[in-house]
Amino acid sequence: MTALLPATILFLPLLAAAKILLLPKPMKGLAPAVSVGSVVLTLILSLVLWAKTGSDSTTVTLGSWINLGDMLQLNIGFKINALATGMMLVVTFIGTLVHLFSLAYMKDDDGKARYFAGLSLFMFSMTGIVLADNLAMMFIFWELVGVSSYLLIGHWFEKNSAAEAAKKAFLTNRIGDFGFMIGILMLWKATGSVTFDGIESAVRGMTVDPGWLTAAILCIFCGAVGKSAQLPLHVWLPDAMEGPTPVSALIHAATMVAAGVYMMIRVSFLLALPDAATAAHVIAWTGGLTALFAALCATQQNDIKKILAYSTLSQLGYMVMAVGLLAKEAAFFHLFTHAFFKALLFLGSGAIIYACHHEQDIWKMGGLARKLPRTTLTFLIGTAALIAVPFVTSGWYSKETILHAAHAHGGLLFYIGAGTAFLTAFYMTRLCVVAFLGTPRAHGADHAHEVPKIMLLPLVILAVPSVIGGFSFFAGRFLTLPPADHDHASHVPMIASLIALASGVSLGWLLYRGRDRDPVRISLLARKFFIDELYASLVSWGQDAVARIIHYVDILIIDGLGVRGLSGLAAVVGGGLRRLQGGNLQAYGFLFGCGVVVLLFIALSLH
Amino acid sequence: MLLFGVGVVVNRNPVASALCLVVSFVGLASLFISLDAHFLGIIQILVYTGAVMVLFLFIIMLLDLKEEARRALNAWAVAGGAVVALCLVGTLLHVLGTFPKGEATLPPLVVPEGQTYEDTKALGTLLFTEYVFHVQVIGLLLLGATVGVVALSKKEASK
Amino acid sequence: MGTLNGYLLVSGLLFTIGLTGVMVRRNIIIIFMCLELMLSAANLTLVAFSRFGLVNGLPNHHGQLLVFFTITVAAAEVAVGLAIIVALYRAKQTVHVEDLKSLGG
Amino acid sequence: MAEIDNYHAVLLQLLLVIGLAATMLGLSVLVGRAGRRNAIKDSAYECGMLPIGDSQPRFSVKFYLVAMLFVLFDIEVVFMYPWAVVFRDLVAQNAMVFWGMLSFVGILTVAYVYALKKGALRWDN
Amino acid sequence: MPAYFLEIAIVLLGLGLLMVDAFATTLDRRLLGHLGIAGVAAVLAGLVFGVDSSASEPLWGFYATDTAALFYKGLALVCTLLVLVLALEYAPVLESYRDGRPGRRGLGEFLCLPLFLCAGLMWMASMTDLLGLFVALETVTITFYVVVAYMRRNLGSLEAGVKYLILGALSTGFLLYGLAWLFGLTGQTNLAAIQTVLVDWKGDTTPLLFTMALLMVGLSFKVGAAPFQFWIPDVYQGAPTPITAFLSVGSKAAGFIVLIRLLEPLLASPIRHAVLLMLGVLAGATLIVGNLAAISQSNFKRLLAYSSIAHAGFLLMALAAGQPAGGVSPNGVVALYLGTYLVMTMLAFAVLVIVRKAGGSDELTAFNGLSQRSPFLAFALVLAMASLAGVPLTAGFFGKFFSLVLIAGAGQWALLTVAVVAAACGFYYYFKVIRCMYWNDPVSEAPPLVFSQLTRVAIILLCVAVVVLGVYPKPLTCLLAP
Repeated sequence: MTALLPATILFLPLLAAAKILLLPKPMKGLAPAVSVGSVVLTLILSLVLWAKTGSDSTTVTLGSWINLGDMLQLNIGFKINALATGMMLVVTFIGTLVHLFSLAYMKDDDGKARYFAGLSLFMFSMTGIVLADNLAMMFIFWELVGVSSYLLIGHWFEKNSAAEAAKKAFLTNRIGDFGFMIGILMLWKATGSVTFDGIESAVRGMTVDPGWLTAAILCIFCGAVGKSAQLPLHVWLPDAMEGPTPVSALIHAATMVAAGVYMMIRVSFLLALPDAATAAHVIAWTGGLTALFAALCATQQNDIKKILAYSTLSQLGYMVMAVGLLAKEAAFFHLFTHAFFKALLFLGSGAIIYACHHEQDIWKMGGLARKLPRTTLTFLIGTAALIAVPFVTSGWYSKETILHAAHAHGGLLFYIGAGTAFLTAFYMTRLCVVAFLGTPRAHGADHAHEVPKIMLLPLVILAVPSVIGGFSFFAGRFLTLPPADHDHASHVPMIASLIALASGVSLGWLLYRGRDRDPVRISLLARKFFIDELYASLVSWGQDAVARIIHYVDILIIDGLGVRGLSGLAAVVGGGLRRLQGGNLQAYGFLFGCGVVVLLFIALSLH
Repeated sequence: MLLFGVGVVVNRNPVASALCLVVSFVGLASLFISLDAHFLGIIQILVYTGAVMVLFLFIIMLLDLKEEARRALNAWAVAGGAVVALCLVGTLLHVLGTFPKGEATLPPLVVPEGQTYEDTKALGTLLFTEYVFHVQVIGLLLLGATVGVVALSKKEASK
Repeated sequence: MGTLNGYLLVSGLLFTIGLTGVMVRRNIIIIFMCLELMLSAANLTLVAFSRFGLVNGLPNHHGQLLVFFTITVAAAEVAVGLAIIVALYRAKQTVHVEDLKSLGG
Repeated sequence: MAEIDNYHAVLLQLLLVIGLAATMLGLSVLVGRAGRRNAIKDSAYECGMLPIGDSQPRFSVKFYLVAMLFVLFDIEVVFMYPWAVVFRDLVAQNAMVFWGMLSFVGILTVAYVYALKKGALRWDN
Repeated sequence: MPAYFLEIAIVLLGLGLLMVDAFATTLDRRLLGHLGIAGVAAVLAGLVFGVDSSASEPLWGFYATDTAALFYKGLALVCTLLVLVLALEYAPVLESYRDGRPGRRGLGEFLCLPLFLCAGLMWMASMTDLLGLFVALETVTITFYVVVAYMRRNLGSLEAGVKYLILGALSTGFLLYGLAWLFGLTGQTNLAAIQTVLVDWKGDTTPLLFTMALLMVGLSFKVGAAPFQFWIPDVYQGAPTPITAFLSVGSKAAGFIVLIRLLEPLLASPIRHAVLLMLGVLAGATLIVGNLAAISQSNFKRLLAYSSIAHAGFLLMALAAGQPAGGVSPNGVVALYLGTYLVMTMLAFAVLVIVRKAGGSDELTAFNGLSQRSPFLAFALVLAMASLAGVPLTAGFFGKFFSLVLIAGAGQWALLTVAVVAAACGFYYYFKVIRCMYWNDPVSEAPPLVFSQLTRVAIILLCVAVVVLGVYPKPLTCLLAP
C-alpha cells in the first residue's frame, strides 16, 4: 500500500480549513459546504482504507520529515492497522454526523466560517494523531487538536466564560503535554527512536532501566491525563462545555478526549513489559478513581451538558483503567461504543437545548417526552447504552469486558468499577426523569417543539450503532474484540453490573419521580469536591509565594549587602544594566571605547 | 599634524576645531604624497578640505554654535577618555613592537625602463576594469544619500 | 619617521585622538568631525601598507583604491549626517549629546 | 619623471594659502588682544534694548541643502578624473570602461533629476 | 540567469519608482508601495526559480554565488517585501510626523529607499573582497541613517538617527581600521587570497590578534553584540517601526554574512582558537545583557530590541562552536536561525505596527486586552512570542536547539549554561506580552484596530510559516549540512 491514501485522508480536511479561511468575505457562505464535503469524502476514504487494510499492520512513509544527521532521522509515516482504521472510522463517522448536525445548529451564527474551519482543522489533527507512526508526529497533532479545541471552545469568545474556559483548557492541557514531551524525549534517549515500531523492537531487544522506563511511561501518560481529562487534570473538561454543543459531542465526548486512551493503547506494548508493572498500576488506579469521582460529581449537577461531561470523564476513567489492566482490547472496545452513544447523547442534549431556546438547566425542563417524542426516544436509547442495559445495548458488552478484566485482576478496582456503574445508572435516570417526565417547569420547555429533520437525522443514525455497536457481528468487523474466555469467565461481573443497574435506576426513579426541586443536596459533590477552588487558591498561593521569595531575595541582596557597607555594589548589580542604557550618547561612546579596550586586551592576552 | 588633531579635540570653539581639522587633513594629504600616493593626496584635499570641511564650517556657522564654551566639560568623561586613549596607545605600541616588517624603510619604486609612474593612471585602470562594479555600488550609495538629504531637509511645499 | 612603523604609529595616534574626541566632546558636530579623523587615520594605515607592500615594485593599488572608496563614502556620510544633525537642530535647537534624552531606560 | 611635478603648482598655492590664513589668524589674535570681549562689554550699553532671543535669524534650508548636494555631486566628479585619464587607453580593449561610467552617471542623473523635481535646487520660494 | 541580475532588477525597480515619485505629483503614493511589493516578489520568484548559480563569472573574483549568498539574498528580498507591506500600513503614522501636503509627505521616498537597502544587502551577501564588502556595507549603513531619522518632526526618530549615525560611524571606523590591518598583513584584498596567506602565517600572531579584535568591534556593532549593543534599544525605539523591523532582521542578517565571510580566513589561520574564544566571550556577554535587561522593559519596541540582542547572542554562540556537531555546521545553523528569526520577528513587528497605528503607543500597555479587541492579532502575537522564546513546534525552536547542540558538541559548558539560563529568562519576558494580551483588560474606549487586506494576508502567511517551520523545518535544514 502506498502512502497516498492515508495522506489524502490526512490532508483533505486541512485543505478544507485553508480553503475556508482564504474564501473572500462574500463567499463565506460556502464554508459549511466545503467542510461537510471534505468530511464526507474523508469518511468514504476511511472506509476504503479500512477495507484495504483488513487485519494487516503496515507502516508507510510519505517522505522524509526531519533529518538531523546522526541524531534523528524521521519520516512522515503512517502506521496503519486495525486499531487505526477502526479509530478512523469512529472519528470520521461521528465527525460527519456532527458536521451535518452543525449545519442546522449553527445556521444563524455569525462566525459560521470560523466554526467550520475549526472543525476541519480538528478533523485534520485528529486524523494525524490516529495515523501517525511515531510519537513526535503524534505530539504535533496532539498540540494541534489542543489548538483547534481551544478555538472551538472559545468560539463565542465575546462571552467571558467561554474565553475563560478556552484558556483553562489550553493551559491545563499544556501541563499534560509538557509531561508528554518529556516522556517522548526520555524514550528517545532510552531507545534511540521515536517511532512505535522502532521503540517496540528496541525494548524487545534490550533492557531499559526499570526506573527510567517507569518514569518515561508515566510522563507519557501525563499527556493522556491532560487530553483525556483524568484526575487531577480533569478540571478543563466540564468547563469546555461552554463551546457549541456539536463541538462538545465531537471533541469533548467522542473523539479528542479519547485520543489519550488511543495513544496509551498505541504504546501499550510498553505497559506489557514486566518492568512497567508499577506504571500500569498507577494508570489503572488513576482511571478507576477518575471514574468513581466523576460519577459522584455527576449525581449533583443540574446543567444537562455538565452531567454528560462528568459522565464522559467517568467513562474515560473506565477506559484508562482497562489500559492499566493491560486489557487494551477492552479499552478500545469501550472507546468504540462510547463514542457512538455519547455522541448521540450530546447531540440529543444539543437538540433539547435548541428546542428549549438554549436552556441547559434540567430543572427548568420537564415534560419533554411529550413535546419532543423522537428526540426523547433517541436520547433514551443513548442513556440505555450508557447505563449498560443488558444484552440489547452496545454499552453493556464493552463495559462487561472491562469489568471482567478488573475482576480477573482482582482487588478493589473491580468494586470501584461496579460502584461507578451503579452511580451511572442513578444519575442518568435522574436526568431523564427530571427532564422528560413531569410538567414543563419553565417557559422555554413549555414552548419546546420538535427539532428540524437535519438535526434529527444524525440522532437516528447514531442510535443504530448505539444499539448494535456491541454485538460481535458488528464490532468484530472493525476492531479486535477481547478474547472471549467463556470457559473460565466468572459470572460475578455480570451479576454485579445487573445489580448496579437495577438499584441505580430504581433509586433514581424513586427519588426524582415528580419532583420540582432536587431532594438531595450534597454540596461536596455539587461543587465537585472543591477541586476548582483548591486549584485557584493553589495558583494564587503559588504566585504569592514567588512574589514573597523575590521579595526576600531583594531584601537579602539589597539590604544584606547594604548592611555590610556594599550598597554601592548592590546598586550596580540592581540597576547597573539599566543605568548604562541611560540614553546618553556620550556614555555610549565611552562604553564603546571601553569595550574596544576590553576586546583588545582579551585578544592580545590570547597570544 | 598630530598636534592639530589634538587641537580638534581640545578646542572649545567649534570653528577653531574645524580649522584644526582642515590643517590636519592637509597634513595627512602631504603624508599621502610622501608615500607616492599623489592622486589620493589630491583627492584628500579636494574632497575633505575642499568640500567636506567647507560644509562643516558652513553648518557650524549657520547654527551659530558657541554654546559649548559655556558648558563645563564632564571631568569623568575626560578622565575616562584619557584612560581609554592611553590603553589604546599602549596596545598599539605593543603591537607595533611585535611587527618586524614594520622596521622596513621606504623601499624604492621599481619603474620599468622608459616609463613613468603615474598612479592616477594605474588606479584609474584598476578602478574601471576590476572594480567597475564597485563604482556602481558607490553610485547607488550617492543616490541614496542624495534622496536622503533631500528628504530630510527639503521642506515640502505646504500649499 | 621613514619606517612603516612610523606611519602606522602616526595613523594609530590619529585614530586614538579621534576616538578620544568622540568620547570626550559633547557637541555632535565635533564628534562627527572626530569620526572623520578616525576614518582618515585608517586611510593613512592603508596607504602606508600599500606603499610598503610593493607588488612588482609598485604600490599595491588595491589598498589605495579602498582609500579612494573610503574618502567618497565618508563624504557621503558627512552629507547625510549633517542633514540629520541639522534636522535635529531645527527640531530641538541643540547639538549637545546630553540633551538627547527622549530615548533610553 | 615623477607625477608629483604635475601637482607642484597646487602644492605651492596650498602652502601660500595656509601661510596666509595662519598669518592672518595669528595677527588678529596678537593685534586684537586689547579688544578681548567680556560679559560687561557684550551687554547692551546704558539704556539700550536688551537683546531677546537668538541674534541670528532663522536660517533657510536651501543654503545648506545646496551645500550638501554639492558635496555629493562633487564626489561624482572625483570619479571622472581617473576615468578621463585612462579612458582613451582602455576603451579600445575593454568597452566596460565606457558602459561602467555611463551607468554610474546614469544613476547619478536619476539622483539629479530627483533633486531637481523635488525643488531642492530652486532658490525662489 | 546569473545571480547579479537580481540586484540590477531591484536597483532598476527602485530607480523607476523614484522617478515616478518625482514626476507624478498627483499619484497616490501607496501605488508605489504596491508596485514595489510586486516587483520584489517577482525578483524573489526569479531567485527561487531562475538563478543559475553555476553560471560563474571568471573575471569577478569578488562575487560569490554559493548557496549561502543566494540564501541571504532571498532573506533580504523577503525582508524587504514585508517591510514594504508594513511601511504601507505605517504610512499614516509616518505622515503625521512629516510636513507638507497630505500625500506629499515623503512617503514615496520612504517606499523607494528599502529597495536600495535591499540591493545593498544582496550585494553584501555576495561580496568576497574587502573593497566590495566595505562599499556594500556602507551603502546599507548610510541609507539606514536616512530612514531611521526619517520622521523629522518626531524627536525620537531624529535622536535615534543621530545616535545611529555617531555610533555607526564609530564602528565603521574600527571596521575600516581592521580591514586596513588585514590588508596590510596579507597584502591582499580578496578573501580567498587572504586565506591562503593566513593559512601559512609564520610570524608573531600579535598583529593578527589586533586585527581580529578591530574587526570584531566593527562587526559586533553591526550584529548588535555586547558590549557594542547600546545603540540597539534606543535606535529601535526611535526609528519608524518598519525600519526597526528591517534593522533587526535585514541588517543583522547582513552583519552575520559579513562576519562569517571575514572570519573564514581567520579561522583557517593560527589564531583560530583565539577567534573562537573571542566569539564565545561576545556571545556570553550578549546573551546575558540581552536577556537580563529585557526583563524590566515596559516598551514593546525596546523589548524586541533586547530580544534581538539576545538572539544575536545565540547566533554568535553557534559560530563560537567553530566545528560541526551532530551533523550540523555553525554557518548552517546561523542561516537557519536567521531564516526563522525573520519570520517571527516580522510577525511581531506587523502586529506592533497595527497596534501602534490604532493606539498611538509602543508601550506594553497598548497591548492590554488585545485578545478581546482582536483575537486574530493576539493569536498571531502569541505565535510570535512563543517562537521568539523558542517553544517547541514553533519556528524559533530549531535555531536555539541547534545552537545548543553545537555548543554542547564543542564542549563549551560554561557558555552552554549561560545560554540555557538566558533562554529560560527569555520565556519570562515574552510571556509578559502574552499576559498583557490575555489577562489585562483593554483600556476603555480603545480605538478599533484596522488594517489592510494585504497586511492580513501577510500576517496569516507569517503565522503559517512559524508553525510550519516549527513542525517541518526541512526547507531550512538543508542548509545545515557541514
